[in-house]
Amino acid sequence: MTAADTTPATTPTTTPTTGPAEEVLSHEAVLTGEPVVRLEGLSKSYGEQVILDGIDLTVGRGEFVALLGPSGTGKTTLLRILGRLEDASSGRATIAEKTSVVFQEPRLIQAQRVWRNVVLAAGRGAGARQAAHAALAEVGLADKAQAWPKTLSGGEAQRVGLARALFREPDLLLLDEPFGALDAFTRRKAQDLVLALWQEHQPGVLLVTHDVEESLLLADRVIVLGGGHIQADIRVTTPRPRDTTSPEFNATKREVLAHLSQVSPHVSPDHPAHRDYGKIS
Amino acid sequence: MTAADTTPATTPTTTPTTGPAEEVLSHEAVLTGEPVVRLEGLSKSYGEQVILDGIDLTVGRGEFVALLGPSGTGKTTLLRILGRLEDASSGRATIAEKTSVVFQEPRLIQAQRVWRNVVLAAGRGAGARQAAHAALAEVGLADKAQAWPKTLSGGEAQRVGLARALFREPDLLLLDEPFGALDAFTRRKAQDLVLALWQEHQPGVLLVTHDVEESLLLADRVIVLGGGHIQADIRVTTPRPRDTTSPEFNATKREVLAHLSQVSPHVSPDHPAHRDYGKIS
Amino acid sequence: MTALETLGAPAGVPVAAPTTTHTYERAGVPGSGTTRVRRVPQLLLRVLAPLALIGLWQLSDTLDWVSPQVLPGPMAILDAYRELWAVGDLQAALPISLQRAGTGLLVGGTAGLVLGVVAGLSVTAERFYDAPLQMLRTIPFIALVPLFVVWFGIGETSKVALIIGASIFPVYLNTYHGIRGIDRKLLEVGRTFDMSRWETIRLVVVPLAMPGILVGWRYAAGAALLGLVAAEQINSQAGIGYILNTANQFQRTDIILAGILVYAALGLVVDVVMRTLEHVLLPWRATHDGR
Amino acid sequence: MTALETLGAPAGVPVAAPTTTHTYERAGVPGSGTTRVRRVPQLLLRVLAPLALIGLWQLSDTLDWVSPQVLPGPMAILDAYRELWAVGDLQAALPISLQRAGTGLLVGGTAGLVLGVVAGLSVTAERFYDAPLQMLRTIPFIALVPLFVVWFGIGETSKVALIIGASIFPVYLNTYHGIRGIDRKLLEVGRTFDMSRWETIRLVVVPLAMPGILVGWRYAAGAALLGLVAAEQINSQAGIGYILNTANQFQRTDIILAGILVYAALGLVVDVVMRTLEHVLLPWRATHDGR
Amino acid sequence: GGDADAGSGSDGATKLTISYQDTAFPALIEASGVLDGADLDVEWVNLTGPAANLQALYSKAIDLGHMGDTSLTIEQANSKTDWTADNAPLEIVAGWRNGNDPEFSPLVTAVRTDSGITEVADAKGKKWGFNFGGYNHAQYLVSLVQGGLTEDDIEPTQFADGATSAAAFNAGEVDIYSGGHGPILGALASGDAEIILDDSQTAIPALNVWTARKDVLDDEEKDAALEEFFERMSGYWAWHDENPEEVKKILVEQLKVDDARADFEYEVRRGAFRAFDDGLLAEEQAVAQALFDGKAIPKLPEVGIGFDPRYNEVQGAISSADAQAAQ
Ligand SMILES: Nc1ncnc2c1ncn2[C@@H]1O[C@H](COP(=O)(O)OP(=O)(O)OP(=O)(O)O)[C@@H](O)[C@H]1O
Ligand SMILES: Nc1ncnc2c1ncn2[C@@H]1O[C@H](COP(=O)(O)OP(=O)(O)OP(=O)(O)O)[C@@H](O)[C@H]1O
Ligand SMILES: [Mg+2]
Ligand SMILES: [Mg+2]
Repeated sequence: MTAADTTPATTPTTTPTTGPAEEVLSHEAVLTGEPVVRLEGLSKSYGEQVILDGIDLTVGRGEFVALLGPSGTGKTTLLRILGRLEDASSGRATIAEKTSVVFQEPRLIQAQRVWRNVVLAAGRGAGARQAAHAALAEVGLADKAQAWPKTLSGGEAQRVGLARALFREPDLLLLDEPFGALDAFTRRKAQDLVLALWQEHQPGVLLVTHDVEESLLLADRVIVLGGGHIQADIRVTTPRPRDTTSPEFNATKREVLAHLSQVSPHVSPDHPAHRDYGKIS
Repeated sequence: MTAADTTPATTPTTTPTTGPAEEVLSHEAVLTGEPVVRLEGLSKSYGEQVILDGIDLTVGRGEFVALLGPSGTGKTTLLRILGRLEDASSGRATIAEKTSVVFQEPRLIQAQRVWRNVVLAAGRGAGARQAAHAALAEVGLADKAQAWPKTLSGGEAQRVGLARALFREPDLLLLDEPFGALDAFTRRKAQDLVLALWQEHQPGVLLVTHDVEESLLLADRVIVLGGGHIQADIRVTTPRPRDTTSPEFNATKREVLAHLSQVSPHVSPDHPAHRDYGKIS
Repeated sequence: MTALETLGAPAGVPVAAPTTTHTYERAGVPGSGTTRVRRVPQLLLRVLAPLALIGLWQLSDTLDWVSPQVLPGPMAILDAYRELWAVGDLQAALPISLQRAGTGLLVGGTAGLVLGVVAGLSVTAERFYDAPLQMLRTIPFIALVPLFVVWFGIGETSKVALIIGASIFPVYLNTYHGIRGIDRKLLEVGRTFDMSRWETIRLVVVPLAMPGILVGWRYAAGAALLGLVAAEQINSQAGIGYILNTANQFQRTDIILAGILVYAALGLVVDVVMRTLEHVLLPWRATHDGR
Repeated sequence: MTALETLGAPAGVPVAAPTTTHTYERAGVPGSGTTRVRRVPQLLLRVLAPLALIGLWQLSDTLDWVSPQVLPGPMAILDAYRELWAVGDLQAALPISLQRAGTGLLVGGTAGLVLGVVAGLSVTAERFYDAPLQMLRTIPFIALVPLFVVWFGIGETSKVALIIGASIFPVYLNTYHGIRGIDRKLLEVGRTFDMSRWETIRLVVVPLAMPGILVGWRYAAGAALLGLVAAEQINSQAGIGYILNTANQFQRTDIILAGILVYAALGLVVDVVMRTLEHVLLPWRATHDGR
Repeated sequence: GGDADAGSGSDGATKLTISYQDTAFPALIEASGVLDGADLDVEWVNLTGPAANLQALYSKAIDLGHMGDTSLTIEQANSKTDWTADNAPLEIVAGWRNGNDPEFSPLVTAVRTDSGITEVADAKGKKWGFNFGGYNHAQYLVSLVQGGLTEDDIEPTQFADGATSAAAFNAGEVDIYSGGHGPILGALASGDAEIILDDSQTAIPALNVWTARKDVLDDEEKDAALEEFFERMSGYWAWHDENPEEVKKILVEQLKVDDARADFEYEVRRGAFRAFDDGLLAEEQAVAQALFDGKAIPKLPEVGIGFDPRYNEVQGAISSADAQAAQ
């Protein structure tokens, strides 16, 4: 597979997205359990503007799916629908009840201390505070437990949001750019944490990210969203941990980038971004 | 230079940070004008916690500086002091008056439409609206001019924040992770825009980013902040556009990463993140 | 793996417990079908409570559960309206009273707004007059009618002054707190981009404090109407407060209640006006509607 | 380069105009030196205005600029206090009045809080009783003293009922709007993490609406004190409202002003209490202090 | 305020600003036509309660303020400086009331029939409602004295105004009541209440009075205007007696009273100016004494200082004795 190969449906690892969602389930052995997400013909419009246009998607329990797409393409909207925070305009959605969300912005409750933000739903028990401390330690913020959210740095706030979401054992974990504000090392630590949790409890995971390498390092499946449709649904079968320098890795990376460039509204074939995309992940 | 070479002050491209700031100016020819930032012994504490501890830093007009450092290390704090939004605890700061800031979070005025957010300080003139439209078009958001900020996606909001900052012609441009929520292509476009503006008007630029490649692609100088001190001040002299695959590029990248790993609080030498850092920028 | 143990997950079976799922279905465009079906009971709900109340009220009157001295029935109150209307009092009262209340509200509210904005933005200004205003605020204007006569005479001035006194503080208080409640980060934007003081107020401060400001005006409108009762004790031959005072003096409970219902109707008008204003002035709000 | 041209920058000289810079210097730890120097004039500012006012007032009295009927001087008012104190009225008035106002405020404020929280969170509840409450709110309780006697008798009930009526609405209104002003995104957090209704209210809704709620209580405290004037028209031999009413009847302008000053002092106490509460309850706020 | 200082009206006529506590009397005077063609302009002002009238007088907003005859006694007693004939700032210049027909006495002490009280002495331990200040208060204090009681023997129940006091009595919240007759008409008519003492029995004059500021009286022009005003006003009572239907109609329109109350108000608003003779002043002094003994006022004033009889003659004022005889 080469970078020039940019037509979505013709590559072997790309599942056609127009067929019924069951097909995906039937011929893929990677799924470890019943589906936690099944979308059928799901659409969403804001006024005249159609954001999602007949999305069919099934995510199994234990499946790790990465969602890529240009800015403003509807990734967050899709996640919000999956988190039952938004009504779809039409279509059918079957979604696991117990979900956990890391929102794109931290969304901490300013009026509660950091530790309380982590265990919001855990009631008043004495154990809550200890559990919160432990969860915060996992994201390297043990010393911020008593702080007010307003005093956190951007990356610290993001990690508190992550700790909050991971504290539950959800059936479906929705992550909206959860590592965006983290430096390379903190990010790697957070990724490890998510992977470990996923391997232990096997939730379905939907990870929105702009980092193609990250999606390929973490996910079983990389979905490219664009123009309201799923443009590509690429399976990554290399066993973890993955090597970013391997030829397969870079081939898949180029393929994903090619799909992305196709749906990027501002990119013409001779745009410099297109030419250099290998450098700017 | 190799990745193993991690002691800051011994590498030839690293300027010692303990000497007076004037030295930096005197023996560096890259600076194109008078300094727009000169910090002398600048410290900042929150209560007991010392965030910045005697920072000396001079940024010349036309100089493009990238600021790297682990999450919670004080990058935003430094930028806030440069933007005169925060008082230092002690020290001396000489800062260009006309600054422009892209904040870490978009900080749009929810009560004003997108176009008005871009030209907040431009008065009521009829030209303001047109100018705003043009600036929005540059970041690919021409059609969002009339929208309310609450309806924007994360990346869209970030681009509005960028358009707002670039709309002015500042002497000092402060960018706090301005591309964090953007996909690869949109990000590249935004980077081009900043570069073009910088080349045209020669402001001093201070760019906070977690993306080591990005910092090396854009900046003249990469500063690593950690433990309240400037841990490394690495000059990048390769002419632009830079090639991410060149050996020099990767050597510098490894050097920066080595500095970063040294100041990362959670990284022990045998931590997997350390082992793999080449893959996760 | 420690990462998980501390996150509260019991180590154990790698295959997870059965998943509970929910199916959500939706067809067609929003605004059609379902929405309309729901709107009818909502409207019903809004009028149901008042209607039931009125029914019960008339019943208690007809069945003589309570004496008309204690609570005249709705029919008696209708009669009172007819009487007021026949004499021409009601027609005369409303424009006069509304003008008084309106003038006082406008002057007092504007003063409260300006004072609130200035105190909200400047600690110096706050230090200078917040404490005196907090003291003034508590003063019972209603008890000062005779003093107002001394200070402002018996013309319109004293009436309007009383209403100004009543409506200045709600707007001040809510404006001040609305502005103090604005996230510091957003004011920093104004400073960063060298916005002028005036532009900052116009584009950032006032719009963002608008929800609080509107609550203040809402309250001030009520206070202005309330002030009428005291104000129209001073040399007035007409006005809704005058009607109430006279009815009080001559034990006309039915007229008192009729007057009160006029007040209630005005309250409803204020509510509708403020709701409309909220819609017009706050289209940008990312708030919930309390589902 | 188009990117720049459209960004409003005139294409031209690549070397830029001279840069204006500012130097900021700071030594030592915060809270020392400069801060203390500044605090003195701030305190001065706070007491200057009142003191100057009092001086002018006494002067105008001494020089007979205004007749004591119009405005008795500060010394005359001090005499009035002495008189009230000697008779024992003042000592009797405060505890009684404060108890009445306190009880009414507590009951009314709590009712307003609960109603406000429920209406803020549930459209159904809002539809059911918001409009009736908005109507009730405008009713001039002060004009209803005789009706309150008929409805609630002449004991403490009618007095406290009047004060409840006065203090319920500020809290309701501000709580309701405070809750409606909470960013929808934060309530979504509660839904996402399956927080119970009660936990959501306790941990998210009430804390975030607290700034508004406190403004409501602040206003309600004033309204409760104001209500005293009306309430203590009913069968009372003591109380600060009673003193005002009696002084009014006997043209004792000096006592009226003395009573008013007691109100003002109470207003100041309310202010201090509310400021303290704000500090205690809102340590998390990322707001500005209006520099 | 300077409304009353305007001096002359547009046509050169002297202007008088005169207050009344409701809008009915001005409307009746207008209807009677007694002021038609007068060489003076009257501006009518409506100020409720004696306090507002006194303050309006002091602030020179009005020339004549309407109140009860006891209000100035109380004002004098509360004054910081002792009033003398020279320095008294205010003078009562006209007083009037109806004849002393007990059916239409303006002032009563009444009991709830279910309270078991038939004479004042029975009121021991009962709730007694009254309002502070003015002649209602005097009625209460004198009633107590007549029953041989002191405030310690009963449960005094004080209200800030007559309307609230009456509302409490009408609602059965108090057993015995001293105050205006009109506000409790309903309870009397229904048999829930009955009168045990009227103002003639307590010897309280219960006059309506007009009070003028001293400087108005010293102003020759105003003095002349007042003289004309009162001379013309003396003709009003005859018109009142001759036109019961028109008077009642105006009362209903202005005061929104029902027919029974209008009948009562018609009667109670009849009458004539009363002369400030020794008999009256003695009664007034007795009221002051009762107030003083009841600790309602801090010192005992010489009430005569507050009465200026200069217009009695033009008013055609009659003595109390004559009024009684006329009945
Ligand atoms: N107002 C404050 N009070 C107390 N501590 C604060 C305050 N503001 C920031 N801090 C702390 O100061 C440290 C530095 O914060 P800063 O925002 O500068 O970090 P940063 O380098 O920008 O991190 P990130 O990459 O995560 O954005 C953090 O540990 C933060 O918690
Ligand atoms: N409430 C709304 N009303 C109108 N348009 C909306 C609303 N919410 C979102 N949109 C629009 O829907 C589109 C999709 O938004 P969404 O947040 O899903 O994008 P995204 O894929 O998450 O983008 P990003 O990567 O920038 O976060 C955007 O163009 C946005 O402007
Ligand atoms: Mg998004
Ligand atoms: Mg930061």
